[in-house]
Amino acid sequence: MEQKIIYADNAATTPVSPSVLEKMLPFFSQSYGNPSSMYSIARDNKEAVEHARAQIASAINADPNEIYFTAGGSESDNWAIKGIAQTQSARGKKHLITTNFEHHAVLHTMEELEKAGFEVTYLPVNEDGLVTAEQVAAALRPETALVSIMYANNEIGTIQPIAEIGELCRQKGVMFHTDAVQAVGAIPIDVKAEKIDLLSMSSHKFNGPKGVGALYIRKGIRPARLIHGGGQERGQRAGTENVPGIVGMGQALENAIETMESKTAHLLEIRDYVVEAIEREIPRVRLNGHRTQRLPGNVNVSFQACEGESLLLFLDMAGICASSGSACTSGSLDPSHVLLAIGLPHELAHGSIRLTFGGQNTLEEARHICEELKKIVAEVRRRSPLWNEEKGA
Amino acid sequence: MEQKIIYADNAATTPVSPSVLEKMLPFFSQSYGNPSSMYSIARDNKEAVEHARAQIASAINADPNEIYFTAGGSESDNWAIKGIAQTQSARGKKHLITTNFEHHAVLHTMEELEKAGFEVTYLPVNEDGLVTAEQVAAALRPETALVSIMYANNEIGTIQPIAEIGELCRQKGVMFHTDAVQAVGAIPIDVKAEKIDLLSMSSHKFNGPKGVGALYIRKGIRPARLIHGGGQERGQRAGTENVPGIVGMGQALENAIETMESKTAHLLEIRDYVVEAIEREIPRVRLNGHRTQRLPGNVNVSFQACEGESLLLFLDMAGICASSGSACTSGSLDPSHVLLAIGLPHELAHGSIRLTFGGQNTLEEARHICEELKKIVAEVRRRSPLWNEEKGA
Amino acid sequence: MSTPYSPTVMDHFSNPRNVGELPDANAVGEVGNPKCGDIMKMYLKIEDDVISDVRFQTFGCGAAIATSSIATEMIRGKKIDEALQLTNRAVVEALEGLPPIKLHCSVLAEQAVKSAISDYYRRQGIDPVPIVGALDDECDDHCSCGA
Amino acid sequence: MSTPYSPTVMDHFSNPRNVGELPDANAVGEVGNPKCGDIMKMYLKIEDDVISDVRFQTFGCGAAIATSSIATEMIRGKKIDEALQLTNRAVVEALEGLPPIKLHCSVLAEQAVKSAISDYYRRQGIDPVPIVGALDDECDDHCSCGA
Ligand SMILES: Cc1ncc(COP(=O)(O)O)c(C=O)c1O
Ligand SMILES: Cc1ncc(COP(=O)(O)O)c(C=O)c1O
Repeated sequence: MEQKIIYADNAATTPVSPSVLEKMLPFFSQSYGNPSSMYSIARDNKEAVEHARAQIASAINADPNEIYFTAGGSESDNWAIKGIAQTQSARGKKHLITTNFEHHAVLHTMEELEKAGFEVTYLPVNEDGLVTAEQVAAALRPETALVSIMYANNEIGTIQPIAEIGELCRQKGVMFHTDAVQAVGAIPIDVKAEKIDLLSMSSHKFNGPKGVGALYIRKGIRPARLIHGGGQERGQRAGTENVPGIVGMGQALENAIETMESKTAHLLEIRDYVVEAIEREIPRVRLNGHRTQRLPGNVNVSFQACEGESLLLFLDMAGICASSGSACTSGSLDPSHVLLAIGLPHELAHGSIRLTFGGQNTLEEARHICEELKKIVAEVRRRSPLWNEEKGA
Repeated sequence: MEQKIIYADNAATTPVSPSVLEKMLPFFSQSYGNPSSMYSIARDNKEAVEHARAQIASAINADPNEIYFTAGGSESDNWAIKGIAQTQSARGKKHLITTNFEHHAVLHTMEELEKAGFEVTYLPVNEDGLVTAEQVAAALRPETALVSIMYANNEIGTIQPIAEIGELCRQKGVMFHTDAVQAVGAIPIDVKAEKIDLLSMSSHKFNGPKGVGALYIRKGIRPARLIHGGGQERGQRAGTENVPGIVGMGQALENAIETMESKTAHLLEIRDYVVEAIEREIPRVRLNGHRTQRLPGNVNVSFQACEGESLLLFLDMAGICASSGSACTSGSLDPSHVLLAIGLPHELAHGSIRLTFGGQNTLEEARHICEELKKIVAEVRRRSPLWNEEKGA
Repeated sequence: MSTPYSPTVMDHFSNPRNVGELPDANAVGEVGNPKCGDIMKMYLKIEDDVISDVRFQTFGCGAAIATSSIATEMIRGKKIDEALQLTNRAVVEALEGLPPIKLHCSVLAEQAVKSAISDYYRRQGIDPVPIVGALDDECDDHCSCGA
Repeated sequence: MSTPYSPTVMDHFSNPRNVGELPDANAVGEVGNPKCGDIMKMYLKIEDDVISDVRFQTFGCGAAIATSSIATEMIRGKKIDEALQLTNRAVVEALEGLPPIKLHCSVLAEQAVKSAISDYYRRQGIDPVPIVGALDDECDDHCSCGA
């Protein structure tokens, strides 16, 4: 296929930028020493890891010794939630608060804790995909161990009022974790100002390598360990350090912070163009998630009477990479729990498309996507028994 | 420093071979799609991951769907042990058997489970660093949930009678896990013949990249998950797949298996030369671990009246990378628990050096190390108040 | 989930045969439901016990479209009793395989044909159950493409 | 653990000053124990209340060697009461810093000097405690270099 590929699935993963890969390369076959070792060649690696820690800390206004490297967003979420649950339950606190549209790394962890005897409040989000600090306040109990609310949603991109929730939790003396996997590197974050206690991130979402992430843990907080063993990460997370991965993550995040302003402007232009074009050119569509309080690169639309996998297959044939909330692509029995959480009927949840743009995308590509999408939706609807009824109605 | 470096710490970590890195490279910035995605460009990644899974399975005579990727040996150990402990304790089985000289990824996990109400039997190893199947048999109880015994020790390289222990456990219907992080890629392993139920490995120990490992889980066994979330790894280990890491691990292990025979011969030549030279040239030394039932590349010696960090610093100045069981280099309050477990007095445990060779080492390098070591030990002893007494005695 | 569809599946997905409504159909069946993400509607024109024309409309994934399409090809021009012999296995074979988690789409195609033929008998006041068998309207067991 | 020793530490480790025994020492002190992995033995020759000669032997890590070495330099030629002013902090400063987990080695050096001077008084039948202070023979608290 000599067709040009348009990658519009940056919320799923992103390419490693060449400048990041370049920084990583020496650490595979040349500077390969175990950072925990004595000799000089390992010392360089130790320094490289500490440099990356500082880069990441400075990106969210944390101190370097508040950053712990992990294998990705899922591990960070699991560690934060299970770790705090374990230490707090020793004090009799066995209640957790989250939302009903978190990533599965949070939701399935919560479900696991329910089996272990914790009680979990799943706050409903409104039809725009937002929760409020008031909802959190109303759910708090004396025995609440942790509030875990995602910074920005991975499907519909809505950004939660994190600073307000952080303020509330700090006032009430309750731990506050946020899954910021989609937000870090995309929008400004300040863990101090926003009073965040724990924050998860994942390198491959901001043009860093896959398989590496980090957990920010505010000084003085000590969740129980998830991975026991060697003394790495100041004894809190065992395992020989993934030096090239860590170096890549640090550099990628530094790059993301440096270019955030111009990239945001670029993404907003693309996003607003796409939303406007789809709503103008294609009948019976619905934008999912809040219209403005969302990540700059995120578009999520449902097309009545269309099924998502069919749309994706046609997009793929046209060289366009996107994703869908259809059950066919979720690997589960149901369509996206996020789209159901904002009140979409099953049919519309099955018929959603997520386009997530990155720095490498152009307005030209966005135009091409919209043109293709118009034809594709028409073809899928031509085949759909639901579109008959739709027309008849 | 324009000095040539001799790297003799291959048990700590190994360089990524250039051929392995070459296989990984396309998956950073070109073939970067999330393997769980719909579109064609992600499909290549999915296939690359499955190819690596098959490479790893074939290396230990497992089926590909018995291999689960993780972030390394520590995660694999934690998952295997906590996961089986959790599922078995639901059936009232709360007793675990291990040895007193496992890697900390196993030992500290066991200690954590003790806090959670499990009872753990730590089998003592003999002065050669070996346990027997009879010891395991004597420790088994009706409520034994898991036996976890390492395949080869990371400090002294001794190889346990895994097939006998596997046979015993299978007969008695008890789960058997082995931490094979040091053995995989170094000596032949056959999980079917040796009746292993779970086996941990780590890519960076056999010239693959850091931050990726695997857990072999025999078909039909289902340890509780350690990392909950997305449906990756057939729902058993969440997190976006570290595609380049996984590809590198698969290729590295395939290479290791292909070259194992010739590499073993090479390493045995080096090892036997080094042991012989040290014992001949340096007085009052002790070889730690069984003389022959040990990994081909492992030498571990204690030098009376010497402290290990001093030895390492001098070796480093001579461009030689090694490690030691001294507390100064273990990051803990005590010297190597492995050396204490085989009955070494503290002083000798502090005065140990581990030299672990890899395919890239030459006999010439081994000769150079022995010459340097002779001078270094003499200098360190000259400074030591214990050497006086030693001489006097 | 990657989509390792066979070329035949992709051919039927890209160029589905017999798509659309059939205004003079005398047998119409519909199976699946929007909750599951799969709805197949099958329109037959039956003359002298022979399926002389056929159309389908499907809301669903690539496999659902392809199984519907090939099923229409496999029953067109066939006698009713021949069409009733159509099994989901035959559909899968004709498509040169389906990913395991998509197998239920082939079941849906078989059911859509049977549902349409049942409708044909029902319109004539004949109880279809002894001829066609009972149809599982619900797709609880294999709801959606997910595994 | 990497070893970010300062150049001064590495200098004293590589070329330690005053290593060895001192046959005509009239004050010998030893602190630490083999269990901890650090033993410092300090030999002084004291004449007219002045430390005219000094040697050390140390079983221990790089920091232990370096702190012993520099301590001997810092007390050589000094009066006893000046030598008793030697603090572990001064040792660390003279070495241009030590990694935090190695700070106890400087304490050990200070203690080794005091232990030798105590021995000097003891040999003369003088109770050293009022002059030198009580010495902590055990290193339980800061045993070994590890943190
Ligand atoms: C025997 C053994 N088990 C487990 C581990 C842990 O592996 P990793 O550091 O890759 O997590 C190691 C190496 O550090 C090891 O040698
Ligand atoms: C919001 C959110 N949380 C957690 C994760 C999990 O991150 P990873 O796949 O790197 O483990 C993801 C992405 O997959 C995500 O979008």
